[in-house]
Amino acid sequence: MNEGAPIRTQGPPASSGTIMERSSPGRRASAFAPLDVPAVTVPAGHERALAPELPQVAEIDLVRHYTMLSQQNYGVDTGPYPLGSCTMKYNPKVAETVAAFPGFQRAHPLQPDTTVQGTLEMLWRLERALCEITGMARATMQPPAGACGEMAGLLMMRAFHSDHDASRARGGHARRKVLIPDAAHGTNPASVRLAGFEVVSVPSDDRGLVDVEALGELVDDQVAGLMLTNPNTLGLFEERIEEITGLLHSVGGLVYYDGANLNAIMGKARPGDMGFDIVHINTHKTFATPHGGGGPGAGPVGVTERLVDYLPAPILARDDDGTLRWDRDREKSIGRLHGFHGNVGVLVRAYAYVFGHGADGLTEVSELAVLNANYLAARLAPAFPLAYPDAPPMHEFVSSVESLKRQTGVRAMDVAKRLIDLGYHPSTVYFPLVVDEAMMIEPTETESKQTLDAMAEAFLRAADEAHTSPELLHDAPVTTPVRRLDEARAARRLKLRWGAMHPPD
Amino acid sequence: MNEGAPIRTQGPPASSGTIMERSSPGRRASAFAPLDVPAVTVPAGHERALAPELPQVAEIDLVRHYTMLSQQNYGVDTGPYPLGSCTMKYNPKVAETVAAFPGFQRAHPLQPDTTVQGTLEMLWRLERALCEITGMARATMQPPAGACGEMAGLLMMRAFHSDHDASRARGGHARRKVLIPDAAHGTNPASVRLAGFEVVSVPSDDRGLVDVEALGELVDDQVAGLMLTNPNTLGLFEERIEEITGLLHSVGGLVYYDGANLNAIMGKARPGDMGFDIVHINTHKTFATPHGGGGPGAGPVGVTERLVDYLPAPILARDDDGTLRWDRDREKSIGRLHGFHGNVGVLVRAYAYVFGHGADGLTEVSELAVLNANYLAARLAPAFPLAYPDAPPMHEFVSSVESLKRQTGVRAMDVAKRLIDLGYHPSTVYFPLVVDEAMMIEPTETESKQTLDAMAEAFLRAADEAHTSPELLHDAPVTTPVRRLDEARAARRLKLRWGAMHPPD
Amino acid sequence: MLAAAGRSSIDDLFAQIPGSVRLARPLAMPDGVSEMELAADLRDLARRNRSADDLVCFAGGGAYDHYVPSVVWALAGRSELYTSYTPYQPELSQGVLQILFEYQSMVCELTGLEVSNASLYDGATALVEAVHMTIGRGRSRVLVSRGVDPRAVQALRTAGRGTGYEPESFEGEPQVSDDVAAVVVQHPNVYGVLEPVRERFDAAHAGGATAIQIFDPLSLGVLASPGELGADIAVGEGQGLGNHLSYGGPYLGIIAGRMADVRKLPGRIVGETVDVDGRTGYVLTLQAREQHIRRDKANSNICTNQTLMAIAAAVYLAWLGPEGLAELGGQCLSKAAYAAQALTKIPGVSLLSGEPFFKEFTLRLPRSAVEVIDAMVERGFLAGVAMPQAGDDVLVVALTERRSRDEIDGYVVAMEEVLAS
Amino acid sequence: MLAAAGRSSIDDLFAQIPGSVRLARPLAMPDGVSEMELAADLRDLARRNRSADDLVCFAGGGAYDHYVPSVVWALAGRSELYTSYTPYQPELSQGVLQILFEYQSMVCELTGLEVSNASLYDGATALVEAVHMTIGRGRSRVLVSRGVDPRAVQALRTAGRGTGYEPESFEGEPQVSDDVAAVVVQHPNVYGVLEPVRERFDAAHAGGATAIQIFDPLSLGVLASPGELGADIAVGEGQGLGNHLSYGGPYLGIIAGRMADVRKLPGRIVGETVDVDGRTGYVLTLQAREQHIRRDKANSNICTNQTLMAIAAAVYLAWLGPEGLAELGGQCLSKAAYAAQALTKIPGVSLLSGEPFFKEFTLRLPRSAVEVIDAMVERGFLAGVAMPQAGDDVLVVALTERRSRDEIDGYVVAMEEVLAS
Ligand SMILES: Cc1ncc(COP(=O)(O)O)c(C=O)c1O
Ligand SMILES: Cc1ncc(COP(=O)(O)O)c(C=O)c1O
Repeated sequence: MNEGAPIRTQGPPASSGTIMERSSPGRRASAFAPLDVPAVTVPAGHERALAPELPQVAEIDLVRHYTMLSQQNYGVDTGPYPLGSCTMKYNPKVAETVAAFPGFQRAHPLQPDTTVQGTLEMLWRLERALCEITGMARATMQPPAGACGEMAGLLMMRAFHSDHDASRARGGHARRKVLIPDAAHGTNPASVRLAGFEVVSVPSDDRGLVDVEALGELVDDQVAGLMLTNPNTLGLFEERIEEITGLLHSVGGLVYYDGANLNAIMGKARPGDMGFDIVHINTHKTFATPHGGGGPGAGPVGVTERLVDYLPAPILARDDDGTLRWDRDREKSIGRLHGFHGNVGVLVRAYAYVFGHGADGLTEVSELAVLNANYLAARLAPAFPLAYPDAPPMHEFVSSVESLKRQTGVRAMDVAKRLIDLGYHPSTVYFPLVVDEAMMIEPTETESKQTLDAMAEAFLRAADEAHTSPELLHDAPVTTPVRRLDEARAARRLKLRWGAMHPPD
Repeated sequence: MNEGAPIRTQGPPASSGTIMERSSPGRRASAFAPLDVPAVTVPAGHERALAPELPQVAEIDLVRHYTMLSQQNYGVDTGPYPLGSCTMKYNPKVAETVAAFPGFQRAHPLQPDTTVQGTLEMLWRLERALCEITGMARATMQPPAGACGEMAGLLMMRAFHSDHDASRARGGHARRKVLIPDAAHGTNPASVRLAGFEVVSVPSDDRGLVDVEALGELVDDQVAGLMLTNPNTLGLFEERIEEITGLLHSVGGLVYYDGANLNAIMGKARPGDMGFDIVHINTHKTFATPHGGGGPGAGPVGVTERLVDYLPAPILARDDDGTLRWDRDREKSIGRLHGFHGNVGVLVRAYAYVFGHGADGLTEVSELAVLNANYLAARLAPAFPLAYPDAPPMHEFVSSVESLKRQTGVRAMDVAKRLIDLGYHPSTVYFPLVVDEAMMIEPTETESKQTLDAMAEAFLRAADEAHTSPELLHDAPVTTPVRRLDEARAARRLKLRWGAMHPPD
Repeated sequence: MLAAAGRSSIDDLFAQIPGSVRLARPLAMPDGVSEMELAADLRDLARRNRSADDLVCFAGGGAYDHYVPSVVWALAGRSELYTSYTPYQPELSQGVLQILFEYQSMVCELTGLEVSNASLYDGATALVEAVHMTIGRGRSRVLVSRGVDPRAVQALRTAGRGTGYEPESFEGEPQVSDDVAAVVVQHPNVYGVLEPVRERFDAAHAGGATAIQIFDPLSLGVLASPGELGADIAVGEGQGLGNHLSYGGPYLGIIAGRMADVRKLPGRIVGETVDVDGRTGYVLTLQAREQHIRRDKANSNICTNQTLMAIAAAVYLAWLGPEGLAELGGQCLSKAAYAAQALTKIPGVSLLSGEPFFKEFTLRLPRSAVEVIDAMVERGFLAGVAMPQAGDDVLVVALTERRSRDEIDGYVVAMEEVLAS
Repeated sequence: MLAAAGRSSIDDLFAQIPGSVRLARPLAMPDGVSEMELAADLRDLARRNRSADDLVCFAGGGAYDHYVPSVVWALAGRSELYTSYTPYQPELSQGVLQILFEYQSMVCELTGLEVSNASLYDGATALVEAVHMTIGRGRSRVLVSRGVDPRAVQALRTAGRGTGYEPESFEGEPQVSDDVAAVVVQHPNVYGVLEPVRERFDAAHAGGATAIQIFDPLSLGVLASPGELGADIAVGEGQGLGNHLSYGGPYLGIIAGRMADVRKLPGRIVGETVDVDGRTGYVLTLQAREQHIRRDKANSNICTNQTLMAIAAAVYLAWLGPEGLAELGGQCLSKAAYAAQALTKIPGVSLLSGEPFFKEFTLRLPRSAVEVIDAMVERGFLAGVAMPQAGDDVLVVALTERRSRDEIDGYVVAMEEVLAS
């Protein structure tokens, strides 16, 4: 069985230009009811001088144009998408159905709480479930993605320390450092900096785990906390996690769990039980809310009891009569992170996933996710050895193309592009940055053994071809609407909108 | 601008076998609530012996498989679809929205009339509008497609005659003949025969219109009626339509309007005013209900006052208090044609089209449909002359590839296949049967001038290539997931299901 | 554009329409409205209905509230499929063609028969087409079991007027003389009851007639298939296979039969073949049977069919899988038994239909069924379907896998109230 | 599979998790349910809401009941788009990339500015990102007009704690000293009123600060664009552009600015380029700005964004076209004027906000706004948004193109009743 790289590829030139090229003066798709009140015009001085040049097209033009473009895109619905760290699992269709229920879809964010008890109940139950899964006390649903969740967590760290720290006299700014493993995802250091902390890098040991001894050296009373995924960015479980969190706690620091890899441990182990204080969840990873071509996601953040007061406001409260309401009166809260209540439409989908799977299903998800990764890792090992073979991978693994490159000159990028021609979306490449020629592969639990086998064969074939016909890899892809694109030129000769080209600066 | 033949075409082999090839024992997408009542098993003697071999797949397998297959299909949403006689116009998306309203989508056909007043009101208004558009008195919504509408009409003819005919003594079977133009669509003669009549063919004159003189010869008191489209199957308006219907009426015959070409005359002329007694409408043509890959459609049938009693039962009646109900008590009715009320879900979409466009919009539809056809006919004429150039085409036209074939050996089918490689769905070919190497082209009103121009250029390019590089046409298509298929083999070595191949007989 | 077309005005385009038949006024209907207004209008109309969306549905009679999983229309609703037409150009239509091939395959598996077409209008018209296949060679009588849905019989009667037969109903053993073309049995029958089909079909075959079974596709995970029961032709309503109730349509007419009769089979049939390069592909085949080629010699006039519903059915059946089909059948069976038992405990309520039954059963009530149905609507239930031809007090109740014990218990309580009042 | 992976059991796969942190019990939540049950559960929850689907919506405050045409989600809902992720492999992602390029182009046209990114989380976080672009070079004060949405200011305050600023509010002329990084004006402002933006921005520029405008994209068919008004950066909430209300998200953060600042712009940016064969194609560009490359030196930590909402916005804007945008703006303007006039005729009701306004205006009521809103819900209306920071009796009312005169008249009558009772 071939999964196919199901994007439109040949025949008449795929590109027929932008929607602007379908534009024709006077054509129009939109229509409104005739104005049934006296017409009013814009007060003098406020009029727009130059009308925006939007496309002028009929509905049929829109439909053909965007349908064609959609066919030039590869999604989970077209084939396997083993992007490491991204958990590109199958997105059950029922989630789309329930999110479209008018009661959810047409609720205004500023309606009286009494009129949206259904949504509030959904959010409440979801919060309870997420807290149970992660071992936290309460959670905020506001962050629209993981990175924003990180920000929320770090600002809570900050607020917590300025409240509790013995060194409060020093303005609560004594704890300036946040520790992050060298392999961490880019959002971690970026968030740390934006939250007003300094990044201190924690080295890995040669098994790919946190070097606990080195960590010991780094930990002092200037440390606000540590951010970690577990399994870590290499897909390996930090076995000494209790020591790690203990170390931090011993100096009054907090430990943040980046939930990107939660898919590996549901029902098996909980960040709270490992000693983490703050946890974010990427619903678009673990709970299969569709990635939307880059977003939206949702990044709920759970905290242990001692941090509850600092959660972003408002949070949900249940009155004695069972009515839910937003509790806005939260003195110690870090405040608001989003214009309204977060990506509620995404959270409905997460609810569907969480309660559709339930306790048994979520546990099975993690079991299969880890099984699939281990199986695929074993199948690929002959050609693509694990970068850190000494610790067993969890739900994803990092292989290195380094030795293949030395032998054949073929790089990870070439393997990735050849996989496209063989019908697959490549894995993450060149991340984590600490591994040379890294390929980070996360098959997820929703791929069947058949699919894993077919995918493995494609990887192995590419490795073979690297020896026998490397040009197939260097020239790849050749089956796509466009071939390798000149990224340097894109950055040099910026053309970021139609009509205008900005000269190199 | 290139419209593109937007189907998946290259890269890894498109075909990955049937869904059965994704099947794996024990895999399953379905799940139900646990049985919450005592389990009962099938009574002895009624058990199934051999379980059906359905695919065993997960939801993700379903989604990938059928998504990929959908990408191997060309619809109106992918590009122009100028199939003559089929009116492949754009299907507005709002129709899908409204048809999915739960009040419509989840209504059971045998609910009490009082609980479905919304649907009945919708059907009532639609009936009134269709009667106004066609000049009829009442209409039935039961027929699920045009062919079934024809059957309804012919059975009404039959019932009418056995009621009214002076020759009733002869058992109402005296009127055995139904006249049909030689160019008529195949459903017409098939329906005639199934309704128990004999087909008598009416010749065309050299302008492509009904030979009224010859018709005069054929008309006698054995004639039950005549079936006609107007514009006729060649896309030409029967200018002598009043004479024609008059001739039939003069011998007591009835005249049936096959509504396939109604798109040409809305708001301009009405079958009822031309003397037609019975009219069917193909909502999937004129009123843009999606063709569904071959269906569903809907084929409402309107009749003049004197035929109302014969309409299929039940029909709608409005009580004095405004309540609508099904009137089942219709003695003279020909009876039931469908298990329930017809394709109501399609009729909701037709309602959306009819009332969305309204009186002004429908008239404009016909104006543009005729304009587009005339424009395209003029642009193609140099290479593809009209088969009947002496009468001006209406909303579609028939060109002949005969002369091109004589000059280059290229046939209409070759031109059609080359058009595929150039990015377009071909027109109807080899219909009507009375024209050699016919190409029947119906651009519809929803194609813009830009699109018509691009399409014209593709046709003209194909004609050019017929002279310069005919192999491009003979070998076409080459850009599709499969190339020309062996239809003879398909019919000889019947393989109509997976697993089984039946030897030639 | 007018100039290029050699015309001077829009009016000029219509000049060939004689003035005497030109419409001299605008159409007497409102002018067009925006999408926004249109959607509001239809939303209001939809809200005037009380559907199975807010009433708990125990109505059946050929249309059932089986669950439609989201994946079905997420796929059948792909616009490349639903905005295409009959695959006249197979190279551009492999999607629809292959899915129909898969549909045909699954129908064969379901029915235990050899060949299926690519859809007919609905269950009732499928019966008409099946009967039509059997008429001829001196056989023109059609014997229809009393257990057949009266609406299907009505459709048969309508069509018979054209083709020249009048369906005759039988009860018990059919008398199959040598002018009998077909013996039609519905199983489970219109009362929900399982018929002794094998015996009926033996009688049909003994008399040289064709055995036609009307079947419920959702029963075929647990009940013997038409093929196993000896049917020569099986027809059924495919609505339950992933298609919405939609007040009666668009539904799906299923027909399957023996390979020997394939040339009599109505409608489109898809076959597998190869292209010029030897690649597997699919085409419409045996088109010589059809109206567009055979014209007045064709067996059937069907052209536009219900392809999209067949696509939905294919996705649904693949969603179900063999185990799902069996589980669903078991749930229907068990829930119907539970409901029947509880309802017949209500004083005055008895089973009119005997046992065994599958997912439907028929009650005799102490009151008019129509009144009871109306009163049950007030309580939030679609109580079932009245069957006036069997008596004013007769109610047919249907249970699908979708009904929970709570809903059934609630229904029983409501029925008690209604009958007590 | 276990064997191939060299593992003996599922437990073995988790052996590296120390027993002390292993969860020794099942998760304390219900086991999984079937789709059928899940859908029923969520349907019940959804029905506990009273949404703009059954209440006539006059609520605004950053989220508006503009009409979402069917075509928008028929296209944005194509699964190849919504099941993909950030286009790291451009050859497999030309669909998303080109649509984002079109989105950026249309945002530039709308705002009259030179460059747009490919989306931020929402309007409030877009303001945070915009302000962040301006901090530095000795400038760290942020002056925020009193007309800015308090929720956006709260988001700014939260973020400022990390970055080290505290938004200061101003009324009238801002005092722009040389430590001021940004001057933020919302126009139309949170009361609906049109501000003298040009003067404010002149003051900002005179003091060397960056002028940031919060705009309403739906106003830009009739109102002067941020570019025309002198804004250096424009941010806005794009919900109204084809995105559903969805109780506040997922929405769309729009940001546009000057080409000179492109390297400070947060988030993804798509650029046009060519492939090795010279064909036009699209890629993520200027990635060196972003967190995955610049890590702790990045300007923004955004990774997952709101691409799908940007896709919907692109389709919606192309649906509107320039004429549609202007007509929509005119309708909002006219309907707001009509409603304001009618409402202020009610005794005790006056305009708190002055004129001119666009689609929103602010009333002072003779009673608590919260009570009035509750009472109006009983009558079928979402009456508007309370604004406690301006007074308990303050109500902000929003009118979109979707509200008909009948609805407005009905609202006025209901308001009269509520205030009279
Ligand atoms: C390890 C890790 N942390 C954080 C993030 C950021 O999450 P988001 O993209 O939801 O903002 C990601 C996303 O890819 C990630 O992989
Ligand atoms: C002229 C004509 N008559 C009748 C029909 C049959 O209509 P339907 O396919 O709806 O049964 C068609 C369909 O193509 C047609 O073109």
